[in-house]
Amino acid sequence: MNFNITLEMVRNTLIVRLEGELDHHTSEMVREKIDKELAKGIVKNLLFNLEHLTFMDSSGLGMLLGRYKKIRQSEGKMSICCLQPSVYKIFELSGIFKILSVFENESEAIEALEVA
Amino acid sequence: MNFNITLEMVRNTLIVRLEGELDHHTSEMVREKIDKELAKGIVKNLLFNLEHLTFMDSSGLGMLLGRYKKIRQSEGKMSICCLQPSVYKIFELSGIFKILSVFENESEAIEALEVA
Amino acid sequence: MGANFMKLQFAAKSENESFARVAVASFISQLDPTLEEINDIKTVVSEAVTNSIIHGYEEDEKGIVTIYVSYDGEMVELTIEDNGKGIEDVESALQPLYTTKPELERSGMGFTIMENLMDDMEVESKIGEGTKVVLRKRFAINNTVN
Amino acid sequence: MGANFMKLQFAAKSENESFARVAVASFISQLDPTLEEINDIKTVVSEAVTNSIIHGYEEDEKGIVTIYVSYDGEMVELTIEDNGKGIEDVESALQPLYTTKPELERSGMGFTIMENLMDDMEVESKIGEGTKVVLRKRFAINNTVN
Ligand SMILES: Nc1ncnc2c1ncn2[C@@H]1O[C@H](COP(=O)(O)OP(=O)(O)O)[C@@H](O)[C@H]1O
Ligand SMILES: Nc1ncnc2c1ncn2[C@@H]1O[C@H](COP(=O)(O)OP(=O)(O)O)[C@@H](O)[C@H]1O
Repeated sequence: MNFNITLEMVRNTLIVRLEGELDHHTSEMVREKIDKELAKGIVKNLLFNLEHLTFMDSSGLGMLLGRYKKIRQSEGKMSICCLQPSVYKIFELSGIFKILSVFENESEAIEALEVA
Repeated sequence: MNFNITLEMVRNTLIVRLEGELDHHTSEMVREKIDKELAKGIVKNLLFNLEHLTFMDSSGLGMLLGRYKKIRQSEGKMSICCLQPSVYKIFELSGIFKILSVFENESEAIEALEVA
Repeated sequence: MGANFMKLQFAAKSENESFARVAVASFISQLDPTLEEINDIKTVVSEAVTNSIIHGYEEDEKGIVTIYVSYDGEMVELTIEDNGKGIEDVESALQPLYTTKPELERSGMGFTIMENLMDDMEVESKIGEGTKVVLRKRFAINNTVN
Repeated sequence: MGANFMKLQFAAKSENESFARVAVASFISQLDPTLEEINDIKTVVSEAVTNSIIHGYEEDEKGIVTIYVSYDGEMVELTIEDNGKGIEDVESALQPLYTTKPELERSGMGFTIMENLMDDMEVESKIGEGTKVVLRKRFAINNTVN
Protein backbone atom coordinates (compact mmCIF):
# COMPACT_ATOMS: atom_id res chain seq x y z
CA MET A 1 0.00 0.00 0.00
CA ASN A 2 1.66 3.20 -1.10
CA PHE A 3 -0.10 5.51 1.31
CA ASN A 4 1.30 7.69 4.02
CA ILE A 5 0.00 10.26 6.50
CA THR A 6 2.09 12.61 8.62
CA LEU A 7 0.78 14.98 11.27
CA GLU A 8 2.38 18.15 12.59
CA MET A 9 1.14 20.79 15.04
CA VAL A 10 2.07 24.39 14.18
CA ARG A 11 0.78 26.52 17.06
CA ASN A 12 -2.91 25.50 17.20
CA THR A 13 -3.17 24.23 13.62
CA LEU A 14 -2.89 20.49 12.87
CA ILE A 15 -1.21 20.01 9.50
CA VAL A 16 -2.14 16.72 7.83
CA ARG A 17 0.09 15.73 4.92
CA LEU A 18 -1.23 12.92 2.73
CA GLU A 19 0.83 10.92 0.29
CA GLY A 20 -0.43 8.38 -2.26
CA GLU A 21 -4.02 7.41 -3.03
CA LEU A 22 -6.97 8.47 -0.88
CA ASP A 23 -9.86 6.04 -1.34
CA HIS A 24 -12.41 4.32 0.91
CA HIS A 25 -9.73 2.04 2.37
CA THR A 26 -7.13 4.70 3.15
CA SER A 27 -9.73 7.32 4.16
CA GLU A 28 -10.74 5.18 7.11
CA MET A 29 -7.18 5.16 8.37
CA VAL A 30 -6.87 8.94 7.95
CA ARG A 31 -10.19 9.59 9.71
CA GLU A 32 -9.10 7.49 12.70
CA LYS A 33 -5.72 9.19 13.05
CA ILE A 34 -7.11 12.71 12.81
CA ASP A 35 -10.03 12.10 15.15
CA LYS A 36 -7.62 10.76 17.75
CA GLU A 37 -5.73 14.07 17.58
CA LEU A 38 -8.92 16.12 17.66
CA ALA A 39 -10.08 14.23 20.76
CA LYS A 40 -7.13 15.66 22.70
CA GLY A 41 -8.86 19.05 22.58
CA ILE A 42 -5.82 21.13 21.63
CA VAL A 43 -6.36 21.40 17.87
CA LYS A 44 -8.13 24.58 16.77
CA ASN A 45 -7.64 24.57 12.99
CA LEU A 46 -7.01 21.87 10.41
CA LEU A 47 -4.88 22.12 7.27
CA PHE A 48 -4.66 19.37 4.66
CA ASN A 49 -1.53 19.47 2.52
CA LEU A 50 -2.29 17.34 -0.55
CA GLU A 51 0.88 18.05 -2.48
CA HIS A 52 1.79 14.36 -2.69
CA LEU A 53 -1.74 13.03 -3.03
CA THR A 54 -1.88 11.45 -6.47
CA PHE A 55 -5.45 10.16 -6.36
CA MET A 56 -8.68 10.92 -4.53
CA ASP A 57 -12.24 9.71 -5.01
CA SER A 58 -15.56 10.61 -3.35
CA SER A 59 -14.67 8.57 -0.25
CA GLY A 60 -11.79 10.97 0.33
CA LEU A 61 -14.19 13.84 -0.22
CA GLY A 62 -16.56 12.42 2.41
CA MET A 63 -13.74 12.07 4.92
CA LEU A 64 -12.64 15.69 4.32
CA LEU A 65 -16.20 16.98 4.68
CA GLY A 66 -16.61 14.96 7.87
CA ARG A 67 -13.50 16.57 9.38
CA TYR A 68 -14.79 19.98 8.23
CA LYS A 69 -18.06 19.49 10.14
CA LYS A 70 -16.17 18.36 13.22
CA ILE A 71 -13.80 21.30 13.29
CA ARG A 72 -16.67 23.75 12.71
CA GLN A 73 -18.48 22.36 15.73
CA SER A 74 -15.55 23.44 17.89
CA GLU A 75 -15.47 26.85 16.14
CA GLY A 76 -12.25 26.01 14.24
CA LYS A 77 -11.43 26.46 10.58
CA MET A 78 -10.22 24.11 7.88
CA SER A 79 -8.18 24.72 4.73
CA ILE A 80 -6.54 22.72 1.98
CA CYS A 81 -3.39 23.39 0.05
CA CYS A 82 -1.24 22.20 -2.81
CA LEU A 83 -3.64 20.31 -5.09
CA GLN A 84 -2.55 18.13 -7.98
CA PRO A 85 -4.67 18.39 -11.16
CA SER A 86 -6.45 15.03 -10.67
CA VAL A 87 -7.46 15.94 -7.11
CA TYR A 88 -8.42 19.45 -8.18
CA LYS A 89 -10.79 17.95 -10.75
CA ILE A 90 -12.68 15.95 -8.11
CA PHE A 91 -12.96 19.01 -5.84
CA GLU A 92 -14.26 21.03 -8.75
CA LEU A 93 -16.84 18.44 -9.78
CA SER A 94 -18.13 18.22 -6.23
CA GLY A 95 -18.47 21.96 -5.62
CA ILE A 96 -16.40 21.70 -2.44
CA PHE A 97 -14.59 24.96 -3.26
CA LYS A 98 -17.73 26.77 -2.12
CA ILE A 99 -17.10 25.79 1.49
CA LEU A 100 -13.37 25.09 1.70
CA SER A 101 -10.54 27.57 1.12
CA VAL A 102 -7.73 26.33 -1.08
CA PHE A 103 -4.21 27.75 -0.99
CA GLU A 104 -1.06 27.40 -3.07
CA ASN A 105 1.23 26.57 -0.16
CA GLU A 106 1.26 25.77 3.55
CA SER A 107 2.42 29.13 4.86
CA GLU A 108 -0.28 31.11 3.05
CA ALA A 109 -2.86 28.65 4.31
CA ILE A 110 -1.68 28.87 7.93
CA GLU A 111 -1.56 32.64 7.79
CA ALA A 112 -5.17 32.76 6.60
CA LEU A 113 -6.29 30.25 9.25
CA GLU A 114 -4.70 32.28 12.04
CA VAL A 115 -6.41 35.52 11.04
CA ALA A 116 -9.43 35.71 13.29
CA MET B 1 3.73 -0.17 -23.71
CA ASN B 2 6.86 0.93 -21.90
CA PHE B 3 9.35 -0.72 -24.20
CA ASN B 4 12.09 0.80 -26.27
CA ILE B 5 14.89 -0.41 -28.53
CA THR B 6 17.77 1.68 -29.89
CA LEU B 7 20.41 0.49 -32.34
CA GLU B 8 23.90 1.86 -32.88
CA MET B 9 26.78 0.67 -35.08
CA VAL B 10 30.25 1.02 -33.56
CA ARG B 11 32.71 -0.09 -36.24
CA ASN B 12 31.36 -3.56 -37.16
CA THR B 13 29.48 -4.19 -33.89
CA LEU B 14 25.73 -3.57 -33.69
CA ILE B 15 24.85 -2.37 -30.20
CA VAL B 16 21.25 -3.12 -29.21
CA ARG B 17 20.01 -1.23 -26.16
CA LEU B 18 16.76 -2.52 -24.68
CA GLU B 19 14.58 -0.62 -22.24
CA GLY B 20 11.54 -1.91 -20.35
CA GLU B 21 10.11 -5.43 -20.34
CA LEU B 22 11.21 -8.12 -22.77
CA ASP B 23 8.47 -10.73 -23.15
CA HIS B 24 6.90 -12.69 -26.02
CA HIS B 25 5.17 -9.56 -27.34
CA THR B 26 8.17 -7.21 -27.29
CA SER B 27 10.66 -9.95 -28.31
CA GLU B 28 8.94 -10.23 -31.70
CA MET B 29 9.50 -6.55 -32.32
CA VAL B 30 13.16 -6.78 -31.28
CA ARG B 31 13.74 -9.84 -33.47
CA GLU B 32 12.31 -8.07 -36.51
CA LYS B 33 14.38 -4.91 -36.03
CA ILE B 34 17.66 -6.74 -35.49
CA ASP B 35 17.16 -9.19 -38.35
CA LYS B 36 16.52 -6.29 -40.70
CA GLU B 37 19.92 -4.86 -39.72
CA LEU B 38 21.65 -8.22 -40.02
CA ALA B 39 20.19 -8.67 -43.51
CA LYS B 40 22.22 -5.67 -44.69
CA GLY B 41 25.35 -7.81 -44.36
CA ILE B 42 27.51 -5.22 -42.61
CA VAL B 43 27.12 -6.33 -39.00
CA LYS B 44 29.86 -8.63 -37.73
CA ASN B 45 29.28 -8.72 -33.98
CA LEU B 46 26.26 -8.15 -31.76
CA LEU B 47 26.18 -6.54 -28.31
CA PHE B 48 23.07 -6.37 -26.14
CA ASN B 49 23.12 -3.64 -23.53
CA LEU B 50 20.43 -4.59 -20.99
CA GLU B 51 21.14 -1.83 -18.46
CA HIS B 52 17.55 -0.54 -18.66
CA LEU B 53 15.84 -3.88 -19.13
CA THR B 54 13.71 -4.34 -16.03
CA PHE B 55 12.10 -7.66 -16.92
CA MET B 56 12.85 -10.65 -19.12
CA ASP B 57 11.22 -14.06 -19.45
CA SER B 58 12.06 -17.18 -21.47
CA SER B 59 10.66 -15.62 -24.66
CA GLY B 60 13.39 -12.99 -24.38
CA LEU B 61 15.89 -15.77 -23.80
CA GLY B 62 14.70 -17.54 -26.98
CA MET B 63 15.05 -14.35 -29.00
CA LEU B 64 18.62 -13.79 -27.70
CA LEU B 65 19.61 -17.40 -28.43
CA GLY B 66 18.10 -17.09 -31.91
CA ARG B 67 20.26 -14.01 -32.66
CA TYR B 68 23.26 -15.85 -31.21
CA LYS B 69 22.78 -18.71 -33.67
CA LYS B 70 22.39 -16.29 -36.56
CA ILE B 71 25.51 -14.29 -35.78
CA ARG B 72 27.53 -17.48 -35.29
CA GLN B 73 26.51 -18.66 -38.76
CA SER B 74 28.22 -15.62 -40.22
CA GLU B 75 31.27 -16.20 -37.97
CA GLY B 76 30.45 -13.22 -35.75
CA LYS B 77 30.35 -13.01 -31.97
CA MET B 78 27.71 -11.94 -29.50
CA SER B 79 27.98 -10.48 -26.00
CA ILE B 80 25.73 -9.04 -23.35
CA CYS B 81 26.37 -6.32 -20.84
CA CYS B 82 24.92 -4.47 -17.89
CA LEU B 83 22.47 -6.94 -16.33
CA GLN B 84 19.94 -6.02 -13.66
CA PRO B 85 19.46 -8.62 -10.88
CA SER B 86 16.08 -9.87 -12.16
CA VAL B 87 17.45 -10.46 -15.67
CA TYR B 88 20.65 -11.98 -14.25
CA LYS B 89 18.50 -14.50 -12.36
CA ILE B 90 16.79 -15.72 -15.55
CA PHE B 91 20.13 -16.04 -17.34
CA GLU B 92 21.52 -18.00 -14.43
CA LEU B 93 18.53 -20.36 -14.23
CA SER B 94 18.80 -21.08 -17.94
CA GLY B 95 22.54 -21.79 -18.01
CA ILE B 96 23.03 -19.24 -20.80
CA PHE B 97 26.26 -17.98 -19.21
CA LYS B 98 27.93 -21.12 -20.59
CA ILE B 99 27.63 -19.84 -24.14
CA LEU B 100 27.35 -16.07 -23.84
CA SER B 101 29.96 -13.69 -22.44
CA VAL B 102 28.63 -11.11 -20.01
CA PHE B 103 30.39 -7.79 -19.31
CA GLU B 104 30.03 -4.99 -16.81
CA ASN B 105 29.92 -2.21 -19.40
CA GLU B 106 29.76 -1.53 -23.13
CA SER B 107 33.38 -0.60 -23.69
CA GLU B 108 34.76 -3.77 -22.08
CA ALA B 109 32.30 -5.82 -24.12
CA ILE B 110 33.25 -4.15 -27.41
CA GLU B 111 36.95 -4.53 -26.69
CA ALA B 112 36.50 -8.25 -26.11
CA LEU B 113 34.38 -8.64 -29.25
CA GLU B 114 36.99 -6.93 -31.40
CA VAL B 115 39.83 -9.16 -30.22
CA ALA B 116 40.06 -11.82 -32.89
CA MET C 1 -5.61 -1.49 -31.57
CA GLY C 2 -8.59 -3.66 -32.61
CA ALA C 3 -10.82 -5.23 -29.99
CA ASN C 4 -9.86 -6.58 -26.60
CA PHE C 5 -11.53 -7.52 -23.33
CA MET C 6 -10.86 -8.58 -19.76
CA LYS C 7 -13.00 -9.73 -16.88
CA LEU C 8 -11.92 -9.40 -13.27
CA GLN C 9 -13.52 -10.78 -10.12
CA PHE C 10 -12.37 -10.32 -6.54
CA ALA C 11 -13.41 -10.45 -2.91
CA ALA C 12 -15.39 -7.41 -1.69
CA LYS C 13 -12.57 -6.17 0.55
CA SER C 14 -11.61 -2.50 0.70
CA GLU C 15 -7.94 -3.51 0.26
CA ASN C 16 -8.86 -4.60 -3.27
CA GLU C 17 -10.04 -1.15 -4.37
CA SER C 18 -6.51 -0.05 -5.14
CA PHE C 19 -5.78 -3.31 -6.97
CA ALA C 20 -8.93 -2.93 -9.10
CA ARG C 21 -7.86 0.56 -10.15
CA VAL C 22 -4.38 -0.59 -11.14
CA ALA C 23 -5.68 -3.60 -13.07
CA VAL C 24 -8.18 -1.59 -15.14
CA ALA C 25 -5.69 1.24 -15.70
CA SER C 26 -3.07 -1.23 -16.88
CA PHE C 27 -5.51 -2.86 -19.32
CA ILE C 28 -6.63 0.50 -20.67
CA SER C 29 -3.06 1.73 -21.00
CA GLN C 30 -2.86 -0.32 -24.20
CA LEU C 31 -4.89 2.48 -25.81
CA ASP C 32 -2.12 4.94 -24.97
CA PRO C 33 -4.43 7.20 -22.98
CA THR C 34 -3.45 10.57 -21.56
CA LEU C 35 -2.65 10.83 -17.85
CA GLU C 36 -6.02 12.53 -17.35
CA GLU C 37 -7.92 9.74 -19.12
CA ILE C 38 -6.15 7.13 -16.99
CA ASN C 39 -7.00 9.06 -13.85
CA ASP C 40 -10.65 9.42 -14.82
CA ILE C 41 -10.89 5.66 -15.41
CA LYS C 42 -9.23 4.94 -12.06
CA THR C 43 -11.68 7.28 -10.35
CA VAL C 44 -14.84 5.76 -11.81
CA VAL C 45 -13.60 2.23 -11.05
CA SER C 46 -12.91 3.31 -7.49
CA GLU C 47 -16.39 4.86 -7.12
CA ALA C 48 -18.29 1.85 -8.47
CA VAL C 49 -16.21 -0.79 -6.65
CA THR C 50 -16.49 1.10 -3.36
CA ASN C 51 -20.28 1.29 -3.81
CA SER C 52 -20.47 -2.47 -4.34
CA ILE C 53 -18.42 -3.08 -1.20
CA ILE C 54 -20.13 -0.53 1.07
CA HIS C 55 -23.70 -0.41 -0.20
CA GLY C 56 -24.10 -3.63 -2.20
CA TYR C 57 -22.50 -6.01 0.29
CA GLU C 58 -22.48 -3.72 3.34
CA GLU C 59 -18.86 -4.71 3.93
CA ASP C 60 -19.52 -8.46 3.95
CA GLU C 61 -16.22 -9.63 2.47
CA LYS C 62 -17.76 -12.86 1.17
CA GLY C 63 -19.30 -10.80 -1.65
CA ILE C 64 -17.72 -10.82 -5.11
CA VAL C 65 -17.25 -7.76 -7.33
CA THR C 66 -17.04 -8.27 -11.09
CA ILE C 67 -15.48 -5.81 -13.52
CA TYR C 68 -15.73 -6.24 -17.25
CA VAL C 69 -13.69 -3.98 -19.54
CA SER C 70 -13.63 -4.03 -23.31
CA TYR C 71 -12.55 -1.74 -26.09
CA ASP C 72 -13.12 -1.73 -29.78
CA GLY C 73 -11.03 0.90 -31.50
CA GLU C 74 -11.20 3.96 -29.25
CA MET C 75 -14.51 3.03 -27.61
CA VAL C 76 -14.14 1.77 -24.02
CA GLU C 77 -16.90 0.03 -22.09
CA LEU C 78 -16.63 -0.65 -18.39
CA THR C 79 -19.11 -2.71 -16.35
CA ILE C 80 -18.97 -3.01 -12.56
CA GLU C 81 -21.37 -5.51 -11.04
CA ASP C 82 -22.30 -7.00 -7.68
CA ASN C 83 -24.84 -9.49 -6.37
CA GLY C 84 -25.59 -7.37 -3.35
CA LYS C 85 -28.72 -5.83 -1.92
CA GLY C 86 -29.57 -3.58 -4.86
CA ILE C 87 -30.75 0.04 -5.01
CA GLU C 88 -34.26 0.84 -3.85
CA ASP C 89 -34.65 4.11 -5.75
CA VAL C 90 -32.19 4.48 -8.63
CA GLU C 91 -33.44 7.92 -9.63
CA SER C 92 -32.73 9.38 -6.19
CA ALA C 93 -29.43 7.51 -5.96
CA LEU C 94 -28.17 9.34 -9.03
CA GLN C 95 -28.75 12.78 -7.47
CA PRO C 96 -25.69 14.69 -6.23
CA LEU C 97 -25.25 14.54 -2.44
CA TYR C 98 -27.82 11.72 -2.08
CA THR C 99 -26.56 8.96 0.21
CA THR C 100 -28.20 6.26 2.31
CA LYS C 101 -25.11 5.98 4.52
CA PRO C 102 -24.40 9.46 5.92
CA GLU C 103 -23.25 7.77 9.17
CA LEU C 104 -20.27 6.42 7.19
CA GLU C 105 -19.50 9.96 5.98
CA ARG C 106 -20.38 9.10 2.39
CA SER C 107 -20.48 12.23 0.27
CA GLY C 108 -23.23 11.10 -2.09
CA MET C 109 -21.08 12.20 -5.03
CA GLY C 110 -20.15 8.76 -6.43
CA PHE C 111 -22.65 8.52 -9.27
CA THR C 112 -22.29 12.23 -10.05
CA ILE C 113 -18.53 11.80 -10.50
CA MET C 114 -18.95 8.67 -12.63
CA GLU C 115 -21.49 10.40 -14.87
CA ASN C 116 -19.29 13.47 -15.24
CA LEU C 117 -16.05 11.68 -16.04
CA MET C 118 -17.53 9.31 -18.64
CA ASP C 119 -19.57 9.91 -21.80
CA ASP C 120 -22.37 7.61 -20.80
CA MET C 121 -23.66 5.79 -17.68
CA GLU C 122 -26.38 3.17 -17.19
CA VAL C 123 -27.40 1.82 -13.79
CA GLU C 124 -29.42 -1.38 -13.52
CA SER C 125 -30.40 -2.66 -10.09
CA LYS C 126 -32.83 -5.13 -8.53
CA ILE C 127 -33.51 -5.33 -4.82
CA GLY C 128 -31.97 -8.50 -3.40
CA GLU C 129 -30.24 -9.33 -6.68
CA GLY C 130 -27.60 -6.71 -7.21
CA THR C 131 -26.41 -3.69 -9.15
CA LYS C 132 -24.74 -3.23 -12.50
CA VAL C 133 -23.16 0.03 -13.64
CA VAL C 134 -22.21 0.35 -17.31
CA LEU C 135 -19.89 3.22 -18.26
CA ARG C 136 -18.71 4.19 -21.74
CA LYS C 137 -16.13 6.61 -23.01
CA ARG C 138 -14.60 7.39 -26.37
CA PHE C 139 -10.85 7.92 -26.11
CA ALA C 140 -9.01 10.48 -28.21
CA ILE C 141 -8.21 8.75 -31.51
CA ASN C 142 -4.84 10.40 -31.97
CA ASN C 143 -3.62 8.55 -28.88
CA THR C 144 -4.04 5.15 -30.42
CA VAL C 145 -0.69 4.62 -32.04
CA ASN C 146 0.95 1.18 -32.55
CA MET D 1 -3.65 -10.10 5.86
CA GLY D 2 -6.16 -12.96 6.07
CA ALA D 3 -7.50 -14.56 2.92
CA ASN D 4 -8.16 -12.95 -0.43
CA PHE D 5 -8.69 -13.97 -4.05
CA MET D 6 -9.07 -12.65 -7.56
CA LYS D 7 -9.93 -14.19 -10.90
CA LEU D 8 -8.89 -12.63 -14.18
CA GLN D 9 -9.88 -13.56 -17.72
CA PHE D 10 -8.72 -11.95 -20.95
CA ALA D 11 -8.34 -12.41 -24.69
CA ALA D 12 -5.34 -14.54 -25.75
CA LYS D 13 -3.47 -11.59 -27.27
CA SER D 14 0.25 -11.09 -26.72
CA GLU D 15 -0.45 -7.43 -25.82
CA ASN D 16 -2.20 -8.72 -22.70
CA GLU D 17 0.88 -10.47 -21.31
CA SER D 18 2.18 -7.26 -19.80
CA PHE D 19 -1.26 -6.41 -18.39
CA ALA D 20 -1.54 -9.87 -16.80
CA ARG D 21 1.81 -9.42 -15.06
CA VAL D 22 0.86 -6.00 -13.69
CA ALA D 23 -2.55 -7.19 -12.47
CA VAL D 24 -1.17 -10.20 -10.58
CA ALA D 25 1.76 -8.20 -9.20
CA SER D 26 -0.61 -5.50 -7.98
CA PHE D 27 -2.85 -8.05 -6.26
CA ILE D 28 0.11 -9.77 -4.62
CA SER D 29 1.61 -6.46 -3.52
CA GLN D 30 -0.92 -6.49 -0.68
CA LEU D 31 1.35 -9.07 0.99
CA ASP D 32 4.19 -6.52 0.99
CA PRO D 33 6.52 -8.75 -0.99
CA THR D 34 10.16 -8.02 -1.70
CA LEU D 35 11.11 -6.71 -5.15
CA GLU D 36 12.53 -10.14 -5.95
CA GLU D 37 9.32 -11.92 -4.94
CA ILE D 38 7.28 -9.56 -7.13
CA ASN D 39 9.61 -10.16 -10.04
CA ASP D 40 9.44 -13.93 -9.64
CA ILE D 41 5.64 -13.78 -9.68
CA LYS D 42 5.65 -11.58 -12.78
CA THR D 43 8.00 -14.01 -14.50
CA VAL D 44 5.94 -17.15 -13.84
CA VAL D 45 2.72 -15.38 -14.89
CA SER D 46 4.45 -14.30 -18.09
CA GLU D 47 5.68 -17.85 -18.81
CA ALA D 48 2.34 -19.55 -18.25
CA VAL D 49 0.25 -16.91 -20.07
CA THR D 50 2.63 -16.94 -23.03
CA ASN D 51 2.37 -20.73 -23.19
CA SER D 52 -1.43 -20.55 -23.28
CA ILE D 53 -1.30 -17.99 -26.10
CA ILE D 54 1.42 -19.64 -28.20
CA HIS D 55 0.97 -23.35 -27.54
CA GLY D 56 -2.56 -23.63 -26.15
CA TYR D 57 -4.34 -21.40 -28.65
CA GLU D 58 -1.57 -21.23 -31.31
CA GLU D 59 -2.10 -17.46 -31.40
CA ASP D 60 -5.82 -17.63 -32.10
CA GLU D 61 -6.91 -14.47 -30.27
CA LYS D 62 -10.44 -15.78 -29.73
CA GLY D 63 -9.04 -17.95 -26.95
CA ILE D 64 -9.48 -16.92 -23.32
CA VAL D 65 -6.82 -17.18 -20.62
CA THR D 66 -7.91 -17.46 -17.00
CA ILE D 67 -5.75 -16.60 -13.99
CA TYR D 68 -6.83 -17.36 -10.46
CA VAL D 69 -4.79 -15.98 -7.56
CA SER D 70 -5.46 -16.47 -3.88
CA TYR D 71 -3.58 -16.10 -0.66
CA ASP D 72 -4.24 -17.22 2.86
CA GLY D 73 -1.76 -15.74 5.28
CA GLU D 74 1.61 -15.95 3.53
CA MET D 75 0.65 -18.86 1.22
CA VAL D 76 0.06 -17.79 -2.39
CA GLU D 77 -1.60 -20.00 -5.01
CA LEU D 78 -1.62 -19.10 -8.68
CA THR D 79 -3.54 -20.98 -11.38
CA ILE D 80 -3.19 -20.24 -15.10
CA GLU D 81 -5.62 -22.05 -17.34
CA ASP D 82 -6.61 -22.27 -21.00
CA ASN D 83 -9.09 -24.26 -23.07
CA GLY D 84 -6.57 -24.79 -25.83
CA LYS D 85 -5.13 -27.87 -27.51
CA GLY D 86 -3.48 -29.41 -24.45
CA ILE D 87 -0.08 -31.02 -23.96
CA GLU D 88 0.57 -34.40 -25.55
CA ASP D 89 3.40 -35.47 -23.27
CA VAL D 90 3.52 -33.54 -20.01
CA GLU D 91 6.61 -35.32 -18.72
CA SER D 92 8.69 -34.31 -21.73
CA ALA D 93 7.23 -30.81 -21.70
CA LEU D 94 8.63 -30.26 -18.22
CA GLN D 95 12.20 -31.02 -19.32
CA PRO D 96 14.59 -28.06 -19.73
CA LEU D 97 15.12 -27.06 -23.39
CA TYR D 98 12.16 -29.15 -24.58
CA THR D 99 9.95 -27.25 -27.01
CA THR D 100 7.50 -28.22 -29.74
CA LYS D 101 7.89 -24.81 -31.41
CA PRO D 102 11.61 -24.35 -32.13
CA GLU D 103 10.61 -22.53 -35.36
CA LEU D 104 9.24 -19.73 -33.13
CA GLU D 105 12.59 -19.60 -31.31
CA ARG D 106 11.07 -20.88 -28.10
CA SER D 107 13.77 -21.67 -25.57
CA GLY D 108 12.01 -24.59 -23.91
CA MET D 109 12.79 -23.05 -20.51
CA GLY D 110 9.28 -21.91 -19.51
CA PHE D 111 8.32 -24.76 -17.19
CA THR D 112 11.87 -24.98 -15.81
CA ILE D 113 11.74 -21.32 -14.82
CA MET D 114 8.26 -21.66 -13.28
CA GLU D 115 9.34 -24.68 -11.25
CA ASN D 116 12.50 -22.97 -10.07
CA LEU D 117 10.92 -19.69 -9.01
CA MET D 118 8.03 -21.24 -7.08
CA ASP D 119 7.90 -23.77 -4.25
CA ASP D 120 5.52 -26.12 -6.04
CA MET D 121 4.13 -26.69 -9.56
CA GLU D 122 1.38 -28.95 -10.89
CA VAL D 123 0.52 -29.29 -14.58
CA GLU D 124 -2.78 -30.82 -15.66
CA SER D 125 -3.55 -31.12 -19.34
CA LYS D 126 -5.97 -32.97 -21.63
CA ILE D 127 -5.60 -33.06 -25.40
CA GLY D 128 -8.31 -30.95 -26.99
CA GLU D 129 -9.51 -29.63 -23.63
CA GLY D 130 -6.77 -27.43 -22.30
CA THR D 131 -4.02 -26.93 -19.77
CA LYS D 132 -3.95 -25.85 -16.15
CA VAL D 133 -0.80 -24.88 -14.28
CA VAL D 134 -0.99 -24.52 -10.49
CA LEU D 135 1.88 -22.74 -8.76
CA ARG D 136 2.37 -22.22 -5.04
CA LYS D 137 4.78 -20.18 -3.00
CA ARG D 138 5.12 -19.28 0.66
CA PHE D 139 6.04 -15.62 1.11
CA ALA D 140 8.36 -14.45 3.86
CA ILE D 141 6.16 -13.94 6.95
CA ASN D 142 8.02 -10.89 8.20
CA ASN D 143 6.86 -9.03 5.10
CA THR D 144 3.22 -9.26 5.99
CA VAL D 145 2.77 -6.14 8.05
CA ASN D 146 -0.53 -4.17 8.31
N1 LIG E 1 -23.68 -1.14 -5.72
C1 LIG E 1 -24.67 -0.60 -4.97
N2 LIG E 1 -25.51 -1.39 -4.25
C2 LIG E 1 -26.49 -0.86 -3.50
N3 LIG E 1 -26.75 0.46 -3.38
C3 LIG E 1 -25.95 1.32 -4.07
C4 LIG E 1 -24.89 0.83 -4.90
N4 LIG E 1 -24.28 1.91 -5.45
C5 LIG E 1 -24.93 3.00 -5.01
N5 LIG E 1 -25.95 2.66 -4.18
C6 LIG E 1 -26.92 3.58 -3.54
O1 LIG E 1 -26.84 4.83 -4.21
C7 LIG E 1 -26.52 5.87 -3.29
C8 LIG E 1 -25.71 6.96 -3.98
O2 LIG E 1 -24.46 6.45 -4.38
P1 LIG E 1 -23.23 7.44 -4.58
O3 LIG E 1 -23.67 8.55 -5.48
O4 LIG E 1 -22.06 6.65 -5.04
O5 LIG E 1 -22.96 8.06 -3.16
P2 LIG E 1 -22.36 7.43 -1.79
O6 LIG E 1 -21.61 6.16 -2.12
O7 LIG E 1 -21.46 8.49 -1.30
O8 LIG E 1 -23.52 7.16 -0.90
C9 LIG E 1 -25.83 5.18 -2.15
O9 LIG E 1 -25.89 5.91 -0.96
C10 LIG E 1 -26.58 3.85 -2.08
O10 LIG E 1 -27.79 3.99 -1.39
N1 LIG F 1 -0.67 -24.07 -22.28
C1 LIG F 1 -0.10 -25.01 -23.10
N2 LIG F 1 -0.85 -25.61 -24.04
C2 LIG F 1 -0.30 -26.54 -24.87
N3 LIG F 1 1.00 -26.91 -24.81
C3 LIG F 1 1.80 -26.34 -23.89
C4 LIG F 1 1.29 -25.36 -22.99
N4 LIG F 1 2.31 -24.98 -22.17
C5 LIG F 1 3.38 -25.70 -22.55
N5 LIG F 1 3.09 -26.52 -23.57
C6 LIG F 1 4.02 -27.48 -24.23
O1 LIG F 1 5.12 -27.69 -23.38
C7 LIG F 1 6.35 -27.36 -24.07
C8 LIG F 1 7.36 -26.80 -23.09
O2 LIG F 1 6.92 -25.56 -22.57
P1 LIG F 1 7.98 -24.50 -22.02
O3 LIG F 1 8.88 -25.20 -21.05
O4 LIG F 1 7.24 -23.33 -21.50
O5 LIG F 1 8.86 -24.10 -23.29
P2 LIG F 1 8.51 -23.24 -24.59
O6 LIG F 1 7.30 -22.40 -24.34
O7 LIG F 1 9.72 -22.42 -24.77
O8 LIG F 1 8.28 -24.22 -25.72
C9 LIG F 1 5.91 -26.41 -25.15
O9 LIG F 1 6.83 -26.39 -26.24
C10 LIG F 1 4.57 -26.99 -25.56
O10 LIG F 1 4.68 -28.07 -26.40
